Amino acid sequence: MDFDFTDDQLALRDAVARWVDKGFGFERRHHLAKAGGATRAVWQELADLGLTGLAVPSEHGGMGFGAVEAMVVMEELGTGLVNAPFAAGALVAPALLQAAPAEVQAEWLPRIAERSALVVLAHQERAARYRLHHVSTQAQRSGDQWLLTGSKSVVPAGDEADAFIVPARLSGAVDATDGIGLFLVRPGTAGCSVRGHATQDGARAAELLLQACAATLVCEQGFEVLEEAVDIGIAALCAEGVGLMGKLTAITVDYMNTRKQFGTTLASFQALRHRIADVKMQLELARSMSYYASLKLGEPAPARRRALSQAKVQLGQSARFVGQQCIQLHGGIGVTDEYIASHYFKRLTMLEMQFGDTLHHLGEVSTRMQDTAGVFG
Amino acid sequence: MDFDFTDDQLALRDAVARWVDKGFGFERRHHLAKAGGATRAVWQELADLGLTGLAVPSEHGGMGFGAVEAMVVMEELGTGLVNAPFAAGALVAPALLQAAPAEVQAEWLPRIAERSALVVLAHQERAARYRLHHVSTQAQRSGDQWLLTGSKSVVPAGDEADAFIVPARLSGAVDATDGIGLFLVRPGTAGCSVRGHATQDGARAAELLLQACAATLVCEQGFEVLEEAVDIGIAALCAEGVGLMGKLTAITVDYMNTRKQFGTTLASFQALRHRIADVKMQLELARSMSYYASLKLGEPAPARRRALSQAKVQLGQSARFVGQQCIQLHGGIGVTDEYIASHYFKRLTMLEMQFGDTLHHLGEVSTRMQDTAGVFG
Amino acid sequence: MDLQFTPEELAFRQEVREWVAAHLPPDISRKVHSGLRLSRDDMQSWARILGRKGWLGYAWPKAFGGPGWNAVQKHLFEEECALAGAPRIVPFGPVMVAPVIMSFGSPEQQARFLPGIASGDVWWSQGYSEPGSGSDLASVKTRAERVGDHYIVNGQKTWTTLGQYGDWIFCLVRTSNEGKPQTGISFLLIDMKSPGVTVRPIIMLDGEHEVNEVFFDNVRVPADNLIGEENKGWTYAKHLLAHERTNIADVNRAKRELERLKRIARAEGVWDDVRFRDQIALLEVDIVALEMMVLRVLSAERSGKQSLDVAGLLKIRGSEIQQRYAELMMQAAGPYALPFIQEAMDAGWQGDAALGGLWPGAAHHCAPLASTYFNLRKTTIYGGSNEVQRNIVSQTVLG
Amino acid sequence: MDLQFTPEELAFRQEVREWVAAHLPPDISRKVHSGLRLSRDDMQSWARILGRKGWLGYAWPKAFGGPGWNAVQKHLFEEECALAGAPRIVPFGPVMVAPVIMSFGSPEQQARFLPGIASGDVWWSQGYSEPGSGSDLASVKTRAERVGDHYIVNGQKTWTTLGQYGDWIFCLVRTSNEGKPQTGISFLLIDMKSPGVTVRPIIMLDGEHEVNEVFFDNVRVPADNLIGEENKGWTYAKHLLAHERTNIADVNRAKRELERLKRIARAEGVWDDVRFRDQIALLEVDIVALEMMVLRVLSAERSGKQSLDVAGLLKIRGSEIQQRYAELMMQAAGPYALPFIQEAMDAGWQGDAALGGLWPGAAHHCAPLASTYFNLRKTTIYGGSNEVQRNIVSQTVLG
Repeated sequence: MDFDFTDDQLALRDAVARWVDKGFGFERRHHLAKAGGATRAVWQELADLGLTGLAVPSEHGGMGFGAVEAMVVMEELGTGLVNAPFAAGALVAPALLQAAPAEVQAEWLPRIAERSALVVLAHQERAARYRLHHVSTQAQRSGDQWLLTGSKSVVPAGDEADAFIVPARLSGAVDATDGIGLFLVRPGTAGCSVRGHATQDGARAAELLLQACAATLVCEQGFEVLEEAVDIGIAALCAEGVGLMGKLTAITVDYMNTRKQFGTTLASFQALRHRIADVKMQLELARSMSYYASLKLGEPAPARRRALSQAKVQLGQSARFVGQQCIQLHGGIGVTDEYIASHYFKRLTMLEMQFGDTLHHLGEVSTRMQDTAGVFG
Repeated sequence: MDFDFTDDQLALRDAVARWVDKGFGFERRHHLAKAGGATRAVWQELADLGLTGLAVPSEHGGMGFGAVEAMVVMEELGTGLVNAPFAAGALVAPALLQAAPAEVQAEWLPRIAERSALVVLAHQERAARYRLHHVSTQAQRSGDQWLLTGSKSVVPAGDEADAFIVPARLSGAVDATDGIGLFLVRPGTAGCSVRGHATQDGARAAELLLQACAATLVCEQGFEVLEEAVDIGIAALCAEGVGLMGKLTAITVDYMNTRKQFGTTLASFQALRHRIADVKMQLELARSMSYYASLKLGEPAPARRRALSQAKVQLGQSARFVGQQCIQLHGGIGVTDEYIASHYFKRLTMLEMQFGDTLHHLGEVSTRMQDTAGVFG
Repeated sequence: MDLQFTPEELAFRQEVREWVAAHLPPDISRKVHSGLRLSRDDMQSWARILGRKGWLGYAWPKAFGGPGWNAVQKHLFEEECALAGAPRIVPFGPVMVAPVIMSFGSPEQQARFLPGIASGDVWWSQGYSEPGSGSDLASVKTRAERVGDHYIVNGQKTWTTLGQYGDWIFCLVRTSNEGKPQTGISFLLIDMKSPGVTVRPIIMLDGEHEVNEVFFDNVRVPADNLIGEENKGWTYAKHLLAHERTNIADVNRAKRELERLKRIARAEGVWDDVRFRDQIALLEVDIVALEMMVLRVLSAERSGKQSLDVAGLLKIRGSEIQQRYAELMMQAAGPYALPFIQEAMDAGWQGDAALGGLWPGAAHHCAPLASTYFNLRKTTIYGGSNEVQRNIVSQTVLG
Repeated sequence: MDLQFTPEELAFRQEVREWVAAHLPPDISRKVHSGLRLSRDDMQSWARILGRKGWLGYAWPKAFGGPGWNAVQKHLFEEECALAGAPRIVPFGPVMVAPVIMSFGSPEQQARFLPGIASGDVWWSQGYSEPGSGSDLASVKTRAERVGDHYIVNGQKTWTTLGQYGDWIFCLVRTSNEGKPQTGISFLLIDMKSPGVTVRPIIMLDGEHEVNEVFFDNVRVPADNLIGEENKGWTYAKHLLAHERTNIADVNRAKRELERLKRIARAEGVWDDVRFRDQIALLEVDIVALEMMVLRVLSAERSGKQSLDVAGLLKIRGSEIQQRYAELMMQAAGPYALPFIQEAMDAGWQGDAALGGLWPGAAHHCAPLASTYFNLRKTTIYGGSNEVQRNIVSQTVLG
């Protein structure tokens, strides 16, 4: 039981922090967002730092790092409000590709690690809400190839990706956990239409329409892989959220110590002081559960799923409170586009609608509750 | 649309307030509670004021007053923390007896109004929780009489009552709304055992065990009458709660303006000032919904039930917040038996567990929601 | 005590309902019901329609050409407009400056300014807030110096809502530095087309241009435009604030939006999800309780028998409820709240037809939801932040 | 980073677990698991059992006869005791006054007082709070006047937990009125059997006798009983407060009580009610998050690499969680929370056999639930109210 970071982890954190400090200030971030969302350029810079290979096994040219390193990087990317598809491309995609045949891994994993290919999960369907097993996109065998038909929504960085990993149904009812295959689809393939758009948090996403589109099989029984990859995504969101909340809190503290009202600083009003104490509480609870999320990723599925849902519930509660209160503590300036706090708030808000919202995961926690209780329960 | 009280209603309020002021101070109340709960003596005094006949039709010697007068009295009884079974005996019981044959009404209603008979509803069963239709007590015809077998819990003032109104099953499954009869049972009848006990809020209740106990039929299809009587009970709790919260808030405000800490009054700390503002908010919301509850009692069942559940949800939220915060604002003195605030808190807490708690009624509101919204929706 | 409206009140409501149904342009109400962007023309055309009927100044007394309605009638009018999907009346002219002009303006000022307000032809803006003033409105720094028969105005106002459309602006200006901050403030009407007036947009976090900074650089304002006496402006401003009524709670809009939330929940498949539905049920209780509180105030105002000092509570609760329904709508949308396609805020936007047009997933009604959530964070900040309101409420409770 | 305990830590835990299982009297753990009333004998017999093993002073260094455990070991010991249903160690002797005596007492005082504390034979009470002091502990009014080789003590302490059982009491007393309030305070040990000491019960809202007032009327206290220097007592008291550790969060008890809540929910038929169950699920998340925060503190303490100043957060959150599980247990009981039958708080109570005995509805486990809810309202008030804790936390955040 040990929550210290190793020197290597601290060095990793510093490397990301230095890049943010030097190359990713608010002006650039704001400009990227205004221009329609982050571009491949930022992803490329992260690749140049070697970060896109973080989770790629070393035999494929990556660093083969684990969950804690991913957490460290995500937290710093959150601190810097970096709107690049790092979690999608560098954490979730390699986890999915682990299930792929050797030749598919050999084709894609080195490119992710070294040549910055961007592969993203395209799983969201209109009626699915947050249920991973709700898959209506159909996969059909035609001769020696697979053809996919269906549509996927809000695919992260979808119009900048080099490939999509698409869950599609091989058999079973629309919400069966069995019969869900994973496929790799390249944009530009006949029958694959991509419509990109900006997102509320300054990134990009896309609507993906597949009409008998040729696809490469990743694996035929993909649901458990999908679940695990989404859990990795949830842990990444938790860490990013901690970075976002930590920085937003620091910004707010600075503001409270400088802004004057009625002849004195905001920081001298007890009601506001107690509010920031509550903000600190939510931040530290979220940080605790972010550790928990990452450290539980290696456990067997039932314990892992329960823990990740618990962490997402905490993230949802904390992000909501910290985001809303930090904006409120700023007053008018907090709701303007020109001020950085509102952008942290928007990203924090959008964490809620990714990989299952608080109510969804509360349901998961409730369903998976056991007689015992606690971290080791 | 008018929320003014008539002069008669104000006079009624004054009459109760004067009786509380003169005859029901904290010392007496505390003494009664310590001695095992309120006694018939208090009920008798309310009868002497003519109040027990409040809801009894004038042809039976009562005042035939309506819901607003009941609300006025209940609010004052709450203000005075009067632990007499007024709602049970003077409001709920007459509503139930309205469904009785003329001779049963003629026997009991005048005695309630004039000679202070205490008749109470005994409906709570072990496995029922708050579901009124869960009735396992059996009613069987034996010759020309009805015999009841079953047990009822936490019957208000049960060991001081002159009669019980008991829902019992004539037919159907244990949770069917059909087949629930209402019966009048007298303590002392063979097969009727009563075990009294004190309650957390300084009143009394009893466990009622019926073993082939002879009973008088009130009505054979009793569920709708039961529902309406319980709604009357809910409105009474809402009004009592407003009185309790109003007085507890006033006590807390006095304390904050006198008690000094760190060299100044509690009332000078902004964090505590904002807390009392939130207390005031909850009080006024509860008062608004208490009016709503009483004014909706005359509506058809669907609208009435929905409104009363909405009111109970508000009461639950307000009573919890006002009770907990007023105790917290007091500090140590607030959690002692010798100080009056803790007794207001205990009664406010127990409102939650009567006639359905907040989660139960939230479920009712959710089930009964319509497309429209609002007071008139 | 009676929850029912009188037959007269019901007849009044019916009259308003029918008139609104007949006169509210359907394309405008469709935008309002869908949370889409309203243009200046949308707002002003509805104002002019009301103006022609004599209802833009619906709270005005008959002496100034208003309908002379009582508190309940005003509420019913507001409710009918809100439920029908009418745009909120831009309040700066008819609701805010007009009562000040009626109470403290000269007969000449009344004759000059009120008709343009009543007709909806002249667009007014509000010049209270300044950079740095925040909740401390009396800290006015914009100076007005008397030079002959003019004031020379220098300074800056901010958070000027819809100031980009403004013809005139009423301002608190500092005419004296002596005494308490409150005593040296005057109430001045300024033609926004005057030389030296510059309006600069402030873009809000939702990307919309709703508020502005207004700069005054040696702006010459005729002394005739001063309301009442010099240095008494704070009194007039307070009078104005005191006349902000139950509408501060915006409960009628909340009712309309709750109905919309239910429609969205159905469309998104969460209406039958017990967890989500419970959130709606809780909000419904909140809205009924708020409406009852508003009705209690109306009843007290009309009868005059009991006073009910709950304006602060109405502001706090009303704003919290606005934020809550917006949050639930966004959460109902789920992943479809994430896209940010500004054009989709315009009615009739069809998007990229290649993918079937419209919003991702064809969930067109999701387009404005996140933006509205972000936008409404302002409601607990403006109009006296909820923290300031709690100060005020605690003052009435604790002394 | 690693969530797992080391093999050594796991072996340590196993050793503690087996020892506790073998030595904790079952009738005592049954009471703890059922939330029933513990007698003085229950508490002291467990203290003596621990004392014989050398574990009553489980946080003591080896130099004073303690086991010399590190932060993680102490936590594991606390956890095993809590989960097994051991009574909480009455802290005033072994946890509170002993460290002060070790740090600031003379060798003679250490030899005289520590053995009785370590064995559990001498029951200590705490004399900090006074009527009117509330959260302002430095406002000590109880006077100690030096007369020859004695102090004459006059004044009153209050909220003295379990003081009715006390043999000795450690007190903050005022020995000087000069300078700041903090500078004239001394730390004095007083034999409660001294003439002039009177203990009067304070009955709490749940009807229980848990705290007391202690009066000092010309009590003669040998000057030898002064800890350290005169007028330096505030320093020693602060030292004591600084040594209150992660146990302030009481997370191990919360875990035990959450398990009990789940048992109660099952018995009362609400375990499968989605609304009630969601409340338990939320609490479970809260408890896991609190436990993770506690573990972070332990890790930081042990490694010394990162400092983690979250004591205030642990107190706030821990107390809120205690109140919440008590509230949910009471609500699970539903109507069966209403009866108040004090005897039912005693283990083995059978009630009136005529009706099948036991609690109304034979729901015996419901007996203590409302009382526990009422009792635990104290947790956000004592030990530095949560408002004071928020002051402290905001100081670390804002400066």
